[in-house]
Amino acid sequence: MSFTRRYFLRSTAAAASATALVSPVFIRNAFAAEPILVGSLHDQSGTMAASGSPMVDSLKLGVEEVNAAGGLLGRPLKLVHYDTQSNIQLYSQYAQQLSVRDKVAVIVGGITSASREAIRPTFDRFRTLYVYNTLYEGGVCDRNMFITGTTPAQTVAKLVPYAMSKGGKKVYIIAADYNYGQITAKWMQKYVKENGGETLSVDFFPLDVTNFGPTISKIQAARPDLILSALVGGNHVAFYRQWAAAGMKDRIQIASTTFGLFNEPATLSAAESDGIIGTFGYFEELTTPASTAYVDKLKKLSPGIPYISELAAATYEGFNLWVEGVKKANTIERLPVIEALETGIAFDGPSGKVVVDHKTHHVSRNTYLAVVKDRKWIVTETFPDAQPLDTAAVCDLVKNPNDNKQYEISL
Amino acid sequence: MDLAIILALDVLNGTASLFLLCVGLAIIFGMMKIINLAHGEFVMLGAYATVIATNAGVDIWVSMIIVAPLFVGLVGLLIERCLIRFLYGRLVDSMLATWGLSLLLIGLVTTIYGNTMNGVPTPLGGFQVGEYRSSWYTLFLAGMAVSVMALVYALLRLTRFGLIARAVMHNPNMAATLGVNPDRVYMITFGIGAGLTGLAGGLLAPLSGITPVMGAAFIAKCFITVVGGGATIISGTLTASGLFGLINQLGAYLTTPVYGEVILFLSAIFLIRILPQGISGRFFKGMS
Amino acid sequence: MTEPVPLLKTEKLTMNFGGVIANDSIDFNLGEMELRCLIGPNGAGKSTFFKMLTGQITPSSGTIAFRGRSIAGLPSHEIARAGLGIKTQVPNVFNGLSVRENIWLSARRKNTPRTTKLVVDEILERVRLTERQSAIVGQLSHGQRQWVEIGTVLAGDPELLLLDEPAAGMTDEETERTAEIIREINEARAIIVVEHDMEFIKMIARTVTVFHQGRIIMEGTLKNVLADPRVRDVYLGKKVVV
Amino acid sequence: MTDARNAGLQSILVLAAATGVALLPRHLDLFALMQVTLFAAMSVLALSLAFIWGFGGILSFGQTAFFGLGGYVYAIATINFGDSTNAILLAVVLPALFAAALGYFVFYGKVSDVYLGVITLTVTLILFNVVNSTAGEVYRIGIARLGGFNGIPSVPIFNMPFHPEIPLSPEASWWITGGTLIALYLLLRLILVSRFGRIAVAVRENETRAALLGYDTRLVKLGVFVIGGAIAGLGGALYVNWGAFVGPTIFSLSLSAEIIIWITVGGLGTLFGPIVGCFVIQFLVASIGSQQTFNSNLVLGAILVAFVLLLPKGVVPTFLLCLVQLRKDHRARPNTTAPKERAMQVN
Repeated sequence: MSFTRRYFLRSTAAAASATALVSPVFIRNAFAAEPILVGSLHDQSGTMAASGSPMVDSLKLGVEEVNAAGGLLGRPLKLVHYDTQSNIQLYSQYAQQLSVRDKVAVIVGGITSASREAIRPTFDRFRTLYVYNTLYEGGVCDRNMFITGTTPAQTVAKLVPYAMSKGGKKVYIIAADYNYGQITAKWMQKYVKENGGETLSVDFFPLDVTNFGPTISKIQAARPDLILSALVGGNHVAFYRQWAAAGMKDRIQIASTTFGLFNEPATLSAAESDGIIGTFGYFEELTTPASTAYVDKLKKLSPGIPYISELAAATYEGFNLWVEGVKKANTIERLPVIEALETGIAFDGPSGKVVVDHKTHHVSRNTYLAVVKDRKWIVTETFPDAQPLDTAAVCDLVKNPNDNKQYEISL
Repeated sequence: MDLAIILALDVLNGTASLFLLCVGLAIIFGMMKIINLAHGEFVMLGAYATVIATNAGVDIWVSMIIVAPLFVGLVGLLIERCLIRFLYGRLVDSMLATWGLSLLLIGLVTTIYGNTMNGVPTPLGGFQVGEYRSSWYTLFLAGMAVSVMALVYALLRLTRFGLIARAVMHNPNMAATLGVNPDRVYMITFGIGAGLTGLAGGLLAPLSGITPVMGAAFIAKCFITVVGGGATIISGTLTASGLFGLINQLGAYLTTPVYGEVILFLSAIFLIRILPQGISGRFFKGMS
Repeated sequence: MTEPVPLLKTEKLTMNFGGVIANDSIDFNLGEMELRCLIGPNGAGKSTFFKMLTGQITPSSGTIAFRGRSIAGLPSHEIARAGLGIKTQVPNVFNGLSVRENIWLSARRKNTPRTTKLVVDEILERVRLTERQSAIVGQLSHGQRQWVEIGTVLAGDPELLLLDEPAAGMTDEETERTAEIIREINEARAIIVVEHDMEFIKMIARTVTVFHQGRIIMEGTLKNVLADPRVRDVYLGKKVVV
Repeated sequence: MTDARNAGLQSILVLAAATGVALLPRHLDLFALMQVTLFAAMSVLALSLAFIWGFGGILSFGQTAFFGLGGYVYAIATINFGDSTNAILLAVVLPALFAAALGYFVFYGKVSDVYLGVITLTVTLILFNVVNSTAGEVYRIGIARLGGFNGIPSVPIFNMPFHPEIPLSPEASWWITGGTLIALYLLLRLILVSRFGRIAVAVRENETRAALLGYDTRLVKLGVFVIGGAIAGLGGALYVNWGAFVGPTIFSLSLSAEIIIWITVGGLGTLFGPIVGCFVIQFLVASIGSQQTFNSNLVLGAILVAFVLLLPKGVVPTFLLCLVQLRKDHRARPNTTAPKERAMQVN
């Protein structure tokens, strides 16, 4: 980027605590008890708090487990967490703090794509490894980071054919009006077409819309068989309530890539949410031993956690992938760890086997399809080893390791 | 034809919700010149009160119509006594303090109840208009809006308290010399404004996602509506919410909700530009 | 023989506030260098008349000509630039600024920084406030603030001064000094004074115009006006003992 | 006499500040330096509202409109030009033009203050909504994609004027940002003692009187508003230079409210106070996020409420008041002017 190596070295050398970073490895080993710092940037207050808090809890669990097992490379881990307060500026600020002052070995965090894009340049500039664990629209291509959340190719591709088999071929798409919603809507249209269906209309909603009356009328006028929703956040929950209030719920099937990310099934009544179909990389209701063990431990650690969604599970898995990478590289230096992870390191997490994809720095992982019943998800289908095909279509870090941007995947 | 009826119901719904959300702010802002940036959080408190009471076994109608306004009204009284009463005539400080208050309330509710909350389902159910369905609750909201309107009108115009309150707002010193205690009038007025806002929160609870930060979605729109409405509380707020509700809902139906909002904002700007006179100068002067 | 163009001339000047007629077809003439007093009971329309002359409100109908130029409906600042200065009924000064700054602001519009200083010093002398020039106006007595306002208006070098109740709230001594100041100003400029205080009017008045219910009911010398039974009826009979 | 002493004091303070800016990189670690760079960039924004509100009497709820516009214009221009020099210039000019158009619309339409607040707020909301919905390939200006909610990442930072191959080091960024802040402070001081500045203050004090003295108050307010817009735009460019990122939340209501809080905390009617307020609040918000005991909103909210109740005049005026009081007690001589009004003018 725009920051020369010379400047970087000079300014770090000037910094008071610079010795810790530039000192040779053997000195470090002499202070074996000195903890390895793991940075965390998640919103615990403000509009994104409902997403961020379980992610922090899950990360804490991961760190505690590593420490209980004797630490990493003989050193304990220490979590350095900052509450970004749903404020993009604070993301940039804390990103600088973590990489420049705290000099953490890795940073786990970022929730919205905007927050990720705000901090990504900072980590590239100051050479700090970054792990991002939110489901998102796909397309980020950056060798300095690893991404464990699902992308549309991993979920939408599974959701659409199943939902169409339940609902029908005429589809109405509603989505949050920002990048995630817009790109996911495109993927939805693509898969609807591929499965022989027809998209009647695509509507986008700003995140602060709470009144869905006109939309509900508009949907009724269009007479779809199926509604695909990528609505996001607390305000948009209002759609499902107003939809049910109008008495529409049992007439038209709803399927969503986002419903359930923040505990929606439990906050709505059964009458409002029964029958809604969703796909994620993880559901709390999964009954595999790995999943139940993870859920038990996490609920013991933070009893107040309302629901453990893909966000929490992917954070846990992303952190543990890094741990595996460090073990393999036998150092916390950035480049060796990246190279170790690129060998295709795998971790058996609560959602199943998660494998790093060298080409995209995303992961292949299981995705699950579930239907709401009585305010809980019933997992009905498992799709093993779903690949991040969308990002793979535009991003090849094997060929172009210096690539650094978010592609918008043209469909 | 059926579609026209449904659209009319949408507009009615939009207008009624907007009016209910704004009337409390209109009273506090219009009568006391306090810009209450914690207005959205009063709505949130009303919704929480309703949800918690209902989940505890209280009848949902009682929770919405009695518990929510009563609770938020009492909170309003408390806040008035502890904070707002030091801020009359200090418009800017009132903004700073109520902004702080809004953060405080969000933080408090998050600390106690966490980031998400189990909601209550919408009572009543739907009905058929030709091929379309709409909810009875829409009509109930409209009915509540009309009742609140009548109540506030009667309170301000027909009761002794209303007369005294209007007198105090116009000239507190004069009223004081006539033996009225302006302090008490301010307190009660603020309590009523808060209570009505709580009622709006209670009534919207079955239609909304319940989170500690839900109030943020309302504050800007309410503020624009109230100021756009001008000095007279009932008719101003009613006209403005009617107009903006119509524009927003039709805009959203004909284009997209994004442009529905943009069109709403643009029309608010032009409304204010065309009708620039009103309450303004009097209380924005001399504050600097 | 042609009439000389009057300094100020209004014809059929009318102000209608949503049905309430505050000024009804006012025909008013003022010559160069004249000093005119307007009297009339509260609500007679004197202040409304001033507000129309200075552009604070736009007349419903009728014309205002200042030196033959139509100024009705122009914005206040353009009328001020044309040469009309007003001291309003309620003291209308920059309360947060010092006496000197108040006058400076007015003087600086037409003058270079150097001459501004001279003008300000001269005006301060004239309104007898040189001693208090650094004081914040908001902290002065009511009477002193009236003088600040007169000084401020004067510093703008107007052709015509409108003074709305310049002696209101003043002590007897202050009132006399104000009358003195007004007579001095009148040596070079035309002035219209609205006042209730008959003692004050006697000190300065030559011609008096009487307003009543939005109309001019008579005009003449103070003596004639005071002798007129209509004037006694509407206004003077109540409280002023002549 | 006091004026002369004040001028002397002011020059010493500014000189000290300039020296501080120059020497700071020697004494701070890299992160702290970047942190103060951010605070200084935000202070430029604070200064813009401090000027138009504190001295022009114009309360804009939407100063972030110009700030955000400046940020976006800088980002788009520098991506297209490949050189930041002209981009910075554009980031000042375009927001100023936008302020001129908006100002003409409101001031010449006789829109008065509370309505002005609502109009500026609404304009900001519109900008947020519009920019937010520009995700997708079609929304691009030149080669710069607007990016919708995700914003524009990896915006090139400032470079040596007309030498795009030499980007500024963090130290140089700090010198530019801190230096700009001091320069703008001086510029505004000069404006305030100029004829225009005095008239602006007069219009704030009493608009009717200013008009009756022959000043076109609409034009004066427009001028003040445009100066404020230009400064806010420059602040936006400095902000983007700090974070190498710009997104639509730059237009958010919460940032607009935060500026008002900086000014109220620092002291309205001063230029120095809002800078202090900005530094204090920004530092506070950042520190709050580092603790885990209490919810961040809870802490910040409690502090703001306590502030209003305990220090209603703002930090700087209260401090000056105490100084004046102390001096009074020391010398025991009568002070002819009220401390508050003097303080308003000194700063």
